[in-house]
Amino acid sequence: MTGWLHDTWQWLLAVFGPVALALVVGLVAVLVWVQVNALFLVWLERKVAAHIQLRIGPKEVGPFGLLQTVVDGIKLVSKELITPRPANWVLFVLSPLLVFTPVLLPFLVLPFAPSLPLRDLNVGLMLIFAFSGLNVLAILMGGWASNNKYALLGAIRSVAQNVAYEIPLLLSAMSVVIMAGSLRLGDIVAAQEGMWFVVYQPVAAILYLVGATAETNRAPFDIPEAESELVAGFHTEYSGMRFGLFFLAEYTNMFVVASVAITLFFGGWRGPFLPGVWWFLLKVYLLIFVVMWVRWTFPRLRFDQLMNFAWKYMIPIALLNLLVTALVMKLVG
Amino acid sequence: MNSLTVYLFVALLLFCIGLFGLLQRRSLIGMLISIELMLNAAAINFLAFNRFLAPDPAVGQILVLFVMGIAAAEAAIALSLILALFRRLRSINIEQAHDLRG
Amino acid sequence: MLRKTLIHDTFYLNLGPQHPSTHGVLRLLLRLEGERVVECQPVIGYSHRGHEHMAQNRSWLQFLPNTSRMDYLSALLYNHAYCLAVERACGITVPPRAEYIRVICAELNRIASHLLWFGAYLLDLGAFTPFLYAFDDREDILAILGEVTGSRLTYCYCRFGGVARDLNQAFLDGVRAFIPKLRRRLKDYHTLVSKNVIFLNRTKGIGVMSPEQARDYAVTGPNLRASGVNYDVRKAEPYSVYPELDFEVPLGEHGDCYDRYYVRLLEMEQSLRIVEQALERLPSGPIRAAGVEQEPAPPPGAYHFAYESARGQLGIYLVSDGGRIPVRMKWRVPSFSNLSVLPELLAGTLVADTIAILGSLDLVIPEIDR
Amino acid sequence: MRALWEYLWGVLSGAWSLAAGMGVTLRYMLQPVATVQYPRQRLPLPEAFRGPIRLRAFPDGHHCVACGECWRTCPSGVIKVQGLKAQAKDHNRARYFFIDFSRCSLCGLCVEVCPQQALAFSREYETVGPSRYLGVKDLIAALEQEEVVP
Amino acid sequence: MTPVMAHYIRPEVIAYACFGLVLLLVFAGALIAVIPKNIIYNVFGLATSLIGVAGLFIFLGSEFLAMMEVLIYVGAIAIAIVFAIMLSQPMHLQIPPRWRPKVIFSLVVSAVVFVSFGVLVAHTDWQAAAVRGGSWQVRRLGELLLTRYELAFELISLVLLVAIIGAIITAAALGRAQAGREEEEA
Amino acid sequence: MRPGQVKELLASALGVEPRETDYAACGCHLRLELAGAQVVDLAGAQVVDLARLMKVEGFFLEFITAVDFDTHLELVYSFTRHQEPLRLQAAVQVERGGFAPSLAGVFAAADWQEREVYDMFGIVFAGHPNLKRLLLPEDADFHPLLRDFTPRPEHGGDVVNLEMG
Repeated sequence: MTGWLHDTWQWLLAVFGPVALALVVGLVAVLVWVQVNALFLVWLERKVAAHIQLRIGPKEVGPFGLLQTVVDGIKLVSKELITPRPANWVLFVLSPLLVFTPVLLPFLVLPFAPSLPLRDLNVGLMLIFAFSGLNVLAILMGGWASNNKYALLGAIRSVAQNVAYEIPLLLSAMSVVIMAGSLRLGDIVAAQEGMWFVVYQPVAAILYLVGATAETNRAPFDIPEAESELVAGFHTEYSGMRFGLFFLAEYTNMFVVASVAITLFFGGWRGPFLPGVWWFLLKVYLLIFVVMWVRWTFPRLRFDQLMNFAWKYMIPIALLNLLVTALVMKLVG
Repeated sequence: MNSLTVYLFVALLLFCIGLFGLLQRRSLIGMLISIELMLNAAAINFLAFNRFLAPDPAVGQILVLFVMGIAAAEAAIALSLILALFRRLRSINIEQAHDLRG
Repeated sequence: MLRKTLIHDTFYLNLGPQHPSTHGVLRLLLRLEGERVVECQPVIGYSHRGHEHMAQNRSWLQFLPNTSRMDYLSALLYNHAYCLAVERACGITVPPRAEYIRVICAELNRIASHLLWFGAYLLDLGAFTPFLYAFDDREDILAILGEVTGSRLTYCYCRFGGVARDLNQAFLDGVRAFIPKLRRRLKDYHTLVSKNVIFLNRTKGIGVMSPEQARDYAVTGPNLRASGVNYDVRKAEPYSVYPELDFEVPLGEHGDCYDRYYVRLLEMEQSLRIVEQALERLPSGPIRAAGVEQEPAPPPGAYHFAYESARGQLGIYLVSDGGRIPVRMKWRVPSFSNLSVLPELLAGTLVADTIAILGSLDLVIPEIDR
Repeated sequence: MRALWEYLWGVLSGAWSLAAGMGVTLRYMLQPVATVQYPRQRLPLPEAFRGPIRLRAFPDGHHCVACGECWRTCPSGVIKVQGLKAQAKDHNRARYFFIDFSRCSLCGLCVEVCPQQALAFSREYETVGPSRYLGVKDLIAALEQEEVVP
Repeated sequence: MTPVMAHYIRPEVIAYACFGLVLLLVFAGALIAVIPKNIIYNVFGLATSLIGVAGLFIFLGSEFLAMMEVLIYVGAIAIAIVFAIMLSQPMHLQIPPRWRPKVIFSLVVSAVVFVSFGVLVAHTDWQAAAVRGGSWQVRRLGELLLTRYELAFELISLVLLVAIIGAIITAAALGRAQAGREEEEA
Repeated sequence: MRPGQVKELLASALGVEPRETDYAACGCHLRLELAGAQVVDLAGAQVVDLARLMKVEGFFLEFITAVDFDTHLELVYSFTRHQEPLRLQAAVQVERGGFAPSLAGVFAAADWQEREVYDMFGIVFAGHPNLKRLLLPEDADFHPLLRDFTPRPEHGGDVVNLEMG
């Protein structure tokens, strides 16, 4: 059996060459991982929500209802794709694809384990932040193309919120960069050998988490999708797998954001006994659990309060934190 | 791919597309978009010269950074002007802006 | 030229009749300037079933099931009010045990109604979890009431001169277990919601209703008391056995959404106190007045009866000609007046606040439409 | 200075209120669930449960004498009873007792007014059907069938 | 077992393919940014083109700048433009038809510019500097920014700050003046 | 404030004589009947004056409704106070399809209440700012609470029909 597998691998390697093969294998791995992760996260979200609310949650399909999301996915795929007549067809169809693409790119640099990032770029952190911005453009596109008041309002709010919260996000990440002295994610993890950065940078960590929650449009910052005001926000008009792609992107984005938080503040793959990958995933899912816990606890902010919160509280505190970090680093050495 | 001339021609073509857009557009935002294209063409030139000719490889990058800074400032100002203009004229067509006098 | 090209930035938004946060079929026609509400025009009547017309076409007894269907969230209170009104008109004296049973059930129903409002209000504000906690508590009440009334929503439990069934042990045990449980829950609600900084920001200072405004629009119930006016029909025009029971009327200060919320939470505690006391004093005896005919008919004349429902002053105006069928039965429902003040509260607020204010008034639309 | 202090106090107290709220939800998460998994588990019906009405079964069949009191009292007018006399001296005895359950509001007034106590609430609650016309039932036929089946 | 495909899919080939793709992005994006009348398409074209430019920056060896390009241009400027469009809602207004002579004139001008500069570029013999440093690191960039180019850096920051404040004031104050005038008229 | 005081006040200010009724039996302390020929000219003004006075005295308008007595309609206004149990009901006779003065300028609550009465009984309130249908559809051409109204199929809903063998 293994001999056969090995032979096939050798043949593939010989035919396609190592570079192409690595690309294809990497891409397939990322895509599969994204799907599995989203399926698991949706299940986790439903379970967490259910237990917080004294319910059981999905339990019928598969053990502990684990396959419920798969079934839901099948349902989504089999649904009709509806394009509203007044919608702008090109952008309407493009938007879900575009929203999904940028969330895949960070997987290029995420350090799951010491040897596991596909390519440990020296500007890895910048890459992640740069492409999270693209996401916003796609949302705006989808909201505008739907030609629906609710969708457009949702999209506009989403973008205003993302732009506002990206600033404290970047600033708090920068204070870690100052401490690690590098934008390379591998270096940042390496710099946390003695102590996790969350110990030195608790304020930045909290700011990052709050900003990340806002960036992923999750409660209490889910204004763009506030169902009591805006029905479903920018994806009001989407159905079937197009909606599914938005969903997938949201959960993948959550994973990416949590991974970055783990890398920046919680020592990345570091941990005793277990191999690095396990520690990394464990920490990421723990953090995601916390984010879900937050979501199912709080009411929603009002939109102007949300912007106020970003500009009045998060950005000044992040700036101050950055300043203090720079000063201390200068004085210490 | 690895010669200066290729990049210079790419930048030139981009610049000319931008120029064409700038001249033929009537809407302010369209012109702003064209200007961004032209600025980027300049940025490509900076980096290409820096890559192939300059003594210190960091200088060109810094210039490009400055270009981006300027572009951001310009976009902010231009957009606020467009918005203000729109509030008064309900149009973003440049030809109607002469109504602003008086 | 310039003037011609000016267009006002106003547009109309239809909130409802099918909107997630109007809770029933209410349509609000909002004129907006940006995200600010300039004018609000509520459009009602989507679930008008003509209860008052039905009243003119059926006997006094036959109308009894209808009372559960106006405000289905506090059906027992309406049931109770109708029976009291007819009994007063006919001069029927209800045995004390029956009256205590009615008050216990009515107060439990009032708590259930407030709990549902609490959950739904937080759902409007984007918090999903308190909704399910509230439903968990409400479920207990429904199960308890189901033990004696046999039904969970449209009880039809009170009869002229008494109640349909006596209390059983399951009911008494259920209530005794429920009271401390809800007390603990209320504490949790205060930690989870009342002190939550996001919730405070969403509700404090929003939708302020002055006492004068409230009187002008005849607003009653918790909405009025949140503005600081001490008016509770149970105290102002005591009926049933309320004069024998010791409870307070919680008051607000500012009349904003938060006060309306808080008054209701405090009222739940007071209702618990009433239930506790009534259970203690529950006398023994018959549950139906002796010698009351199956279908009594009030003597000719006009009668009025005021009752404190979960949402405010419920008024029943009866006109009888001594016959089997009423001449006229007017239901003065509290939500009707409470909704009529909404346009005044909404003017100049943000759309997001519209939801918060609308929710804080605790409207049951079928009650308004009747 | 005062403003700064208030600002900081706002941040801290706000953060504390949020943390306290999260404590509450965490506590609830560790509590047992409150829901019942319906088709598998069922709650016991309350003693007073008001299902659709049925005729009470007595050794000699039902006791309905077709007096029509329920028919007249029913607010929704969904009951129709017809009776016959076997012999001139006998009591009237119901032959048909039709009720349209699709319009019945389960108020129970018919049970209450029945002078013979011939009516009772059933304990059925899974009464969904594909058509509203299936709601029209003859209670006497149902009673006879019931007697045959066991 | 012949290494057929491997012969064609070598790193250089992939690099060439990528370069072609990047060029396609740049020019297709630029054309979309300029030609369609629908202004929303223009912005998305601009974004596409700028992502392509970011790719060119990577080919030119500066990954940092590529990321900055995406972050600032696509993530901020393009979004700001889309925002301005949506706030000013020009979708509801009729798009004025192009004035043909103007288009032809613009085409001619840009073609002339292209040809003249093209000739210039093609016929110049570019001289590389005699001594060349080799540090492409981001750290070096930062050091230079805070030493040799400090003044310029501060100046740019100041310009940006002034621009932002100016933008806010322009948008807000003009709006308020407008609202005031409307009230007067009404 | 006691019913007697209100009675005196009304007598002195408006020259009307409310009747004291048995609160325990009919839930109302004072009842004021304005009848007959006064309706159109005199009572019209009197109701508005009454409402103004009531407002000054701290009453609120509980409800406005009408009762159809076949020969005429009786318009009922109910006022009560927050402070103590004191309810005054004023009954005004109006002919079918007749006019009554609007209180919308005095009590904001009257706006909707009058619209409902118009909707159900067809009494037109003179001076009402927005007298449109409230609960019924805007194009309804009937007044359902009048006693001679019988629902027809086009009014919606179905007719109970139990013709079964």
